[in-house]
Amino acid sequence: MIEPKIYHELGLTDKEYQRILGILGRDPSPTELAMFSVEWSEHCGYPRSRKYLKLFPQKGKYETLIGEDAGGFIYDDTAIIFKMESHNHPSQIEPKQGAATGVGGIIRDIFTAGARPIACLDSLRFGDISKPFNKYIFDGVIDGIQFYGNCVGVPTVGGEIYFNDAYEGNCLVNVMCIGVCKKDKIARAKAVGIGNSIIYAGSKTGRDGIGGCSVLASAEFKEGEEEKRPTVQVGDPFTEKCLIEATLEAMDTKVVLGIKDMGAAGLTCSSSEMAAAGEVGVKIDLAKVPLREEGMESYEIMMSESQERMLLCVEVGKEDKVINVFKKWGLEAVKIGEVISEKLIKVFRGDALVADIPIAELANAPLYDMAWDESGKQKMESRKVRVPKDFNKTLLLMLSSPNIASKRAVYEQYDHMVQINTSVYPGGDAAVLRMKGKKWGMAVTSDCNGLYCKLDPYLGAQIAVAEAARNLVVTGADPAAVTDCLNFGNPEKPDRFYSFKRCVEGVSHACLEFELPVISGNVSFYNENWKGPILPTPTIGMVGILKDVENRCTVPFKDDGDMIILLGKNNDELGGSEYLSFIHKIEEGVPPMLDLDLEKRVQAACATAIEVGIAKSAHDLSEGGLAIALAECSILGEKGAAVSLND
Amino acid sequence: MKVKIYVTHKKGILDPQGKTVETALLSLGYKNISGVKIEKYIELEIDGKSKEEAEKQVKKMCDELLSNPIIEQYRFEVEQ
Amino acid sequence: MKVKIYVTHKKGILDPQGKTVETALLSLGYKNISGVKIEKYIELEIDGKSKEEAEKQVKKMCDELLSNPIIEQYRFEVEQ
Amino acid sequence: MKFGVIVFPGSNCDHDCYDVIKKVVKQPVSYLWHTTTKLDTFDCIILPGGFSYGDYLRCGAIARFAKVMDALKKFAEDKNKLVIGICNGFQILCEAGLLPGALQRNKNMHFICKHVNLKVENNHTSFSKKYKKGQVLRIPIAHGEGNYTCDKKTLAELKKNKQIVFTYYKNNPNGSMANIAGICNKQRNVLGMMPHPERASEAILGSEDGLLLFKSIESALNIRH
Repeated sequence: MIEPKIYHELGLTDKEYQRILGILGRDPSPTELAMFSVEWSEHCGYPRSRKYLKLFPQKGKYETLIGEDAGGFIYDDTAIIFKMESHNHPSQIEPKQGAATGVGGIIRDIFTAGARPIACLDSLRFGDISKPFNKYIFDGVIDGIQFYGNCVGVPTVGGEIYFNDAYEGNCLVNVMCIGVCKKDKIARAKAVGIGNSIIYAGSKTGRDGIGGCSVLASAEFKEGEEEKRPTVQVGDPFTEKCLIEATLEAMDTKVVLGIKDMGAAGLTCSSSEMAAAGEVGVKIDLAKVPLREEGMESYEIMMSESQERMLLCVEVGKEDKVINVFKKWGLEAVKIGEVISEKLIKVFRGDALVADIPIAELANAPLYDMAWDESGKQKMESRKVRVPKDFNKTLLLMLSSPNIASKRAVYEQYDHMVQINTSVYPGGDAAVLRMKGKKWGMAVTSDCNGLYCKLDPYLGAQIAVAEAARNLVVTGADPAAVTDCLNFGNPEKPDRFYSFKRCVEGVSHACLEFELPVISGNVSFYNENWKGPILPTPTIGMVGILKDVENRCTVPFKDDGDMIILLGKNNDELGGSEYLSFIHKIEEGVPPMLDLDLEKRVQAACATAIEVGIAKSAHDLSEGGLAIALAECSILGEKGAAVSLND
Repeated sequence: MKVKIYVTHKKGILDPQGKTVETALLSLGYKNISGVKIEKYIELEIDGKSKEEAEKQVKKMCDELLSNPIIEQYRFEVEQ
Repeated sequence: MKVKIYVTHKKGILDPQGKTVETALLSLGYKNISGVKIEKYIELEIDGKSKEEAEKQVKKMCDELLSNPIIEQYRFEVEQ
Repeated sequence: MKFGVIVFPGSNCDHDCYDVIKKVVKQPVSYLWHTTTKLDTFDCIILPGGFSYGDYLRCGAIARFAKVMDALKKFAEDKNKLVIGICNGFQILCEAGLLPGALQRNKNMHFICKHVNLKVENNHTSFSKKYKKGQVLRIPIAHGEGNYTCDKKTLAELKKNKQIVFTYYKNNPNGSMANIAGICNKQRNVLGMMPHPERASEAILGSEDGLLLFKSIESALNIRH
């Protein structure tokens, strides 16, 4: 009998443990217990959020692809694959390695689908930057992204950075990656064909991030309770770059039938989920797994989150074709098992059977219908504030707000030009990438205002989708598909789960309205600190298509005498505005009204103006409103602007 | 007083740089080497009071800035 | 045999990292420190033959790969 | 005329250089894996940017021992053959002794990726003959270790032999000695530069000033055949 203390520590509830006993008909071995705990954790099984994720639309204007890991859409003859993932808790423990491994992990999700990674974005949230510890986390995260991203040769072309006290003690590091391949070249994360080989490729296995998956995701950091520090995952971008080239080269041999990267929950998740997707079983021998440390126990090998590792299903007899490619790139590649007919995952350590679990049960995390209540609802009206005495001083002050000020000092540390596709550089609303040999291009962005989502989760989430779409439209792109990273507090607390539920509903309804499918995404719960939950942050990543990339539009004003036109209505509403929060330290009120029908017409008008060539520049109004938007267009264009406010 | 500080990886923490240099040395024909680790070595001068106080200060500087307690450990020598 | 190699900047060669760390320490209030240098410290194991031969081999490895004579110098210790 | 682009584990601008030669300069080009030893059918070899061997130990320290580097040294002895090292390629050429000096960490300790202005100091080389003397070019840099340094004697020689081909114009992004951005060997057939000309060879990327460098190579090689 395993005492509750042990399986509780691994994040399993009593009910879940009873279910395991039912499945196995006996006590689980330590390895089996570990495997259940990671597969059923929020980070892999999504037990508490799966029910709501089904609300997201999966169809849209373009033909969509929903894969096991990343999804995408098809345009012309190309599959555009993208996804967003979070590495919040590891980055709060060790910012540089946390952010670095976040970049490494999301890039693997892309090339594991057979796509060449062509761009990354990162969406970051920190506490007040003037506090030394927050600055330490901020510096570490930026260092990690540039250290890893620059070395792997995938340009970091965009993203956004917000600061709010609610993120102190629990930063958010959401990383998005986009990749492309010919539409018939997409690889699936499936094990197929009885007797085919299971090949382990990439770095050796160590004790990195043991329990990182479930223990981290199921616990939040109380003041001073920092002991929850399993060995931190360390990333090696050089090995990852070799892994990208080796994996794409191995796929050209046509004998790779299925492939999955070892991310959260490492070997457990990759082997069991590949078998589940292929509706087969799998047998692996841990004695064959290349190890970096001595004396590793079987459960440690199965749970290890060492970086830069892939699992492949290869035609039996053709293993050497694949193994030689990895050897050419200086990487480990060894057969560790094979596909079996019984729908079980059998894990051996030499001759000893250390785990024997039905695949369907393991991959089928329990589903919870979490309680929610409206106790966290914010009151509607906000305190009135005086009209500023000196508008000029106020504008300069607003431009100095960390949430508005230029982020050039950050993105100039990222190589945002490698692969020579970047045609609109960071600093605008969205980056634009040309496709070599094609007329069309792509625009990419990520966005979310957490304060709006705190004040009204449903409206705030809709605004996140609308603003991301606007960011693309102002570059001349037509929004095509969405990924997301849903960062919320502890789901077991009803008021936090309410904001998750309402945000998911908001994102779904907005996506339906804009005909945008949600083709992939990620959930990160338990984002809390000693004061309470972070701001509800459903980060939206969006990709759009420019039919002709030469028609791309940018933010800076161009020529003297050009007319400045404001599209849409400028209402008298300051709820949740940067002005209230930065100047008056007030975070109250109703977020700005969003009329989705008007929004669509405004975006259509802007898109047409750009397409027919009337518009020389375009910029969307967000934090700081009209004043800041005008200032940005002028500063970037090194021009002035004369504007009258009486309509 | 001259201070020498050695900041090294904690046991079990991956050292990608050490691994890559080891492979390079092996491929250059140095077959009898192993366990290559690339670490940091910090030298600085401290003036004032006593050796004990200098040692207390160096420890504080290491904990505060010179080493990352999560992935690194340190030792140091203070020479009169 | 355990080998410890110290690869340091040649005299007169700028050490930007050392300068940055020095400024950081001063700003943290450690006013009595100076001459901060951040250098490389390489550890490795050599097996076989004698200490002399090991030393000869280490010297060759340093000249060939582990240090760049234009900007760096090195010293090492071989422990039995 | 044939171009070769060397691929080390960790190179990440190899595809970019290959694409510019093939599609913009429109000349034959092929990748050269770092174990290649036969280079005689090639006329110009490019060592691309990137993080060969992860830039571990020192940038280019390990790549310099790749098998192809011995062949490259012989290749470079023939003054009719051209070698150009871009960013990491420049670091590898210095580590290999094909060019003098070394590239140290940027003065501000950060990786820097942005367009900078370069000045053409010497337009009498196979790499710069299409530029006017003193012409100012807008070409991007992307590096963490571009701070060129060498001893006084070497610097004096570089100046005497007009081996300084490009310098940073007006502001120096990384603290490089004498604002050096690109130098060649005495024989003027090996060039190393930190800025990326392949990232400024098409209007859609914001500048075409880098294309004239590849055009210079093309015209120099044309004359020799």
